[in-house]
Amino acid sequence: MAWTRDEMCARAAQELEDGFYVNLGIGMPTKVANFIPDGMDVNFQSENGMLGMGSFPTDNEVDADLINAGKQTITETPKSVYFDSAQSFAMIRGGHINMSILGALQVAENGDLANWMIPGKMVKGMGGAMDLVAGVKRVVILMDHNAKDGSAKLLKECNLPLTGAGVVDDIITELGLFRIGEGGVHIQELAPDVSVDEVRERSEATIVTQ
Amino acid sequence: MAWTRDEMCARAAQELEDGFYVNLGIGMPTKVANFIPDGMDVNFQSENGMLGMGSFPTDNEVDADLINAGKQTITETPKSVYFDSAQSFAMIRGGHINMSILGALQVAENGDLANWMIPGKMVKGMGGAMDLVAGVKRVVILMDHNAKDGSAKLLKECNLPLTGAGVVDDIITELGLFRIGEGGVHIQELAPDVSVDEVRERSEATIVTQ
Amino acid sequence: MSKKVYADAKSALDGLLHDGMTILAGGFGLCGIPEHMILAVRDSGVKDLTIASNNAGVDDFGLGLLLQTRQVKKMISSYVGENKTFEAQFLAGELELEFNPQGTLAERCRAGGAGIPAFYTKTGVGAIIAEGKETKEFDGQTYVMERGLTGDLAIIKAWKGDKAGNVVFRKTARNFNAPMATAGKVCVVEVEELVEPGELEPDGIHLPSIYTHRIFQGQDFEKRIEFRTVSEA
Amino acid sequence: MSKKVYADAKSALDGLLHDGMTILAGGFGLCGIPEHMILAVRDSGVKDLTIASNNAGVDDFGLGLLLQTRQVKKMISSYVGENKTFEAQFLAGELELEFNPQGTLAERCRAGGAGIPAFYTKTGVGAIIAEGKETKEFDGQTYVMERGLTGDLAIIKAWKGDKAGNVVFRKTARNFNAPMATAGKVCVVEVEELVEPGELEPDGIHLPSIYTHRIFQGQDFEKRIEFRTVSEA
Repeated sequence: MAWTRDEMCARAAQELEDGFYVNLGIGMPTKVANFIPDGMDVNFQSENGMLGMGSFPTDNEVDADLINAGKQTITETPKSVYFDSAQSFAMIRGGHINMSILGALQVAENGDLANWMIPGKMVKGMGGAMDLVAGVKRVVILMDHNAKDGSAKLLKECNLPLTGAGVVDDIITELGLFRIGEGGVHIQELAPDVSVDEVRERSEATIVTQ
Repeated sequence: MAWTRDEMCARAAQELEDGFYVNLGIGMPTKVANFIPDGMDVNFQSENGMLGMGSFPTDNEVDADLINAGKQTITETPKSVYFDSAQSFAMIRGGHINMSILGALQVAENGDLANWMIPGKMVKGMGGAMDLVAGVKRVVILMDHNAKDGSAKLLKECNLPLTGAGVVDDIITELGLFRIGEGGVHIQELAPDVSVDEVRERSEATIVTQ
Repeated sequence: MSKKVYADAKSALDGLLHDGMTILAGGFGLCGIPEHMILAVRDSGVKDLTIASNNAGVDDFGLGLLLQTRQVKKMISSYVGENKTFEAQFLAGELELEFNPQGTLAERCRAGGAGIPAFYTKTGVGAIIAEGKETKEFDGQTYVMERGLTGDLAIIKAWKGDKAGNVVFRKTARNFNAPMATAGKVCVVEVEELVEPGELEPDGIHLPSIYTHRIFQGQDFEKRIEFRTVSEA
Repeated sequence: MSKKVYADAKSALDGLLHDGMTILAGGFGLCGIPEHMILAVRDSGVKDLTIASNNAGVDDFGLGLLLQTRQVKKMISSYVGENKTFEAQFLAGELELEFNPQGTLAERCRAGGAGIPAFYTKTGVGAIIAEGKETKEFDGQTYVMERGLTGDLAIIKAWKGDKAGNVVFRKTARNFNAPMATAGKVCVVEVEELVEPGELEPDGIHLPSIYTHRIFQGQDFEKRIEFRTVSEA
């Protein structure tokens, strides 16, 4: 039985460690924040210029000067600190963020990542994604195992334009947790009742078992 | 009659303009601050991390956390702002400081400046001088016309190691105000009763009259 | 020092605008954008602008207003979603677009303001945005060279400023405003509150007065929210 | 988050010191130096240190103490006057010295902390410090390439810090402390006052907690003044 989206987020949250500084991408990765184990201190960075990001505000707390990188209204916490975009990406580029959890269109078995453009479609831009994958210590991809048309997203080589080359460390899909390593994509953990064969069938990348 | 040191400082102060941001070197240049014309708003930068530097403190005001680049105790003013050394030199290197007034060992007629080391003597270091002469919009040298042994300091070429190449705009000595220009050092103004011949005699550089 | 103080956006920009110029516009999304100066630029009719801004506003607010009037020739941005006018003009070939990774754009401005003509970064190595750019190896890793960016004019939004030009931002409205301010040959700041010199804490100033050439207090900021997300109380 | 909090300099540096390491030490002259950690480094006996610091202290205070005990192999500084011990050891060939222009040293630390392996600057072009370094032309001007600088450890002095690691400096004691903090693989901060998270204004923090690995409140700071210059009241 494949993991639900909540289970995927919860599994991603288990990769966090106490004291970590973490940047969560827009979409499903944002929800990982809801699954932080009790008592674990995780500090969320928002690349538009904040550490110690809080949850969404109540109606009364909404502040136009306080948004996240997805341009959503948020709140501050006792640990919050604000800074400018140059400082924000100094942190990111400089390797000070422990982990980033991001979505993906394609991941290749050598760690290449494509998550910002589809040729022929209108390109919205890479935002901070290229900086995050280049600079953050550990990049975890949280994505559906396959595209909507059923095609593989775990590939031998990406055919979409890259966000970064050799940047991915781990991939979490509904089928399990995978790690980029010697010889291909290593299965670290499978969702209940998911078989290695199913992973292989639904991937193009070389799948390595421990 | 050559200018006194006070007259030299006063003459340098006349080169300032209302609204200027100015960095004054250690020694005689520091005294230029005492000759700012009334009503003129000049903002002094101290490269250790301050704009809006005030005068020396009274005994009661002395604060170990408030010093200038010469490590002397100073005071703040209503316009004061503090910043770190990277920001301070971003200002300097980025051309945001209007003028720097500095001392010199030697100035060449092409604007080369030597003011930081004498081979064979203990070298204390360039501090911020190389950054200032490379980055500040206008570099004014305030110095004795000749060395203590009577040798020329306004030269065809510096023979001491350079602080910067082609960086000097103006030179003020007890003999007058000089500008680096086409063909050599141009006399802009002479102190009372100082002749062009005296300047030529006491300089090695090509002296150009208007 | 009050010579830096102007009455409003129009007077503060007087004499600074010309066709074909490059403008650095602070803000992230609609947060911390110089909304009064964007309107004044629109009303001035200046055209063929190159605008560096992380985003391009929405159709009817922020920089989207200058797209509607076709005053923009080129955008330098990291993300231009949320804007149909942009998409239509871009697909019709009427608008040039230079994508910069967000951190590279911020650093290019910071470098431009700090007298650094170029720097190396890992960001974008192996991606199409690095194509045609010089690369160099340091300690066994490949980096791409990016150029410092400066503009004819920086238009900046802040929370408070004093009449000497010292400026304070508020929360995440700081974003690109600080680095872009340093990279403008001229920088004009609109603030919500203009105060006397000495009223701002000298240890708490985000943008030192040296970067502020002109400043004015804007009236009736709209401060539109792009995505109002709320939780239950 | 209180896992970052230590009792004193000795415990805060426990396990971080080893012979031959590179230490980035904040401060300008004697202003804003990590005086407790300098003593703890001395007492640890660690040797063959490379220390990047704008200055080298005076004979009997600041980094001069580590020179007296001959724990320093090399200094990276912009100005080392005011220190006879330094002069004697240097002239005897017992101490290596790498001069960096002050702004280049600050920018090298800022770059090192920001993941920028190298940048270009006009500073030092034509001077002996540029000899042997790569140069490059941009827009008709020559610039020299300088490398980002990182260290095994940054030792930083601040005014206030909270237990999460957010830090505030005071007046000109900020200086090199902020950029050096970002460039240390590990950064330890000594503060005059340690407060609870939330007590510092989040818009007024100079060094975000992410850069602070360990923090402690120092007791009885001497804060020696190098040149006490006073005017009449």
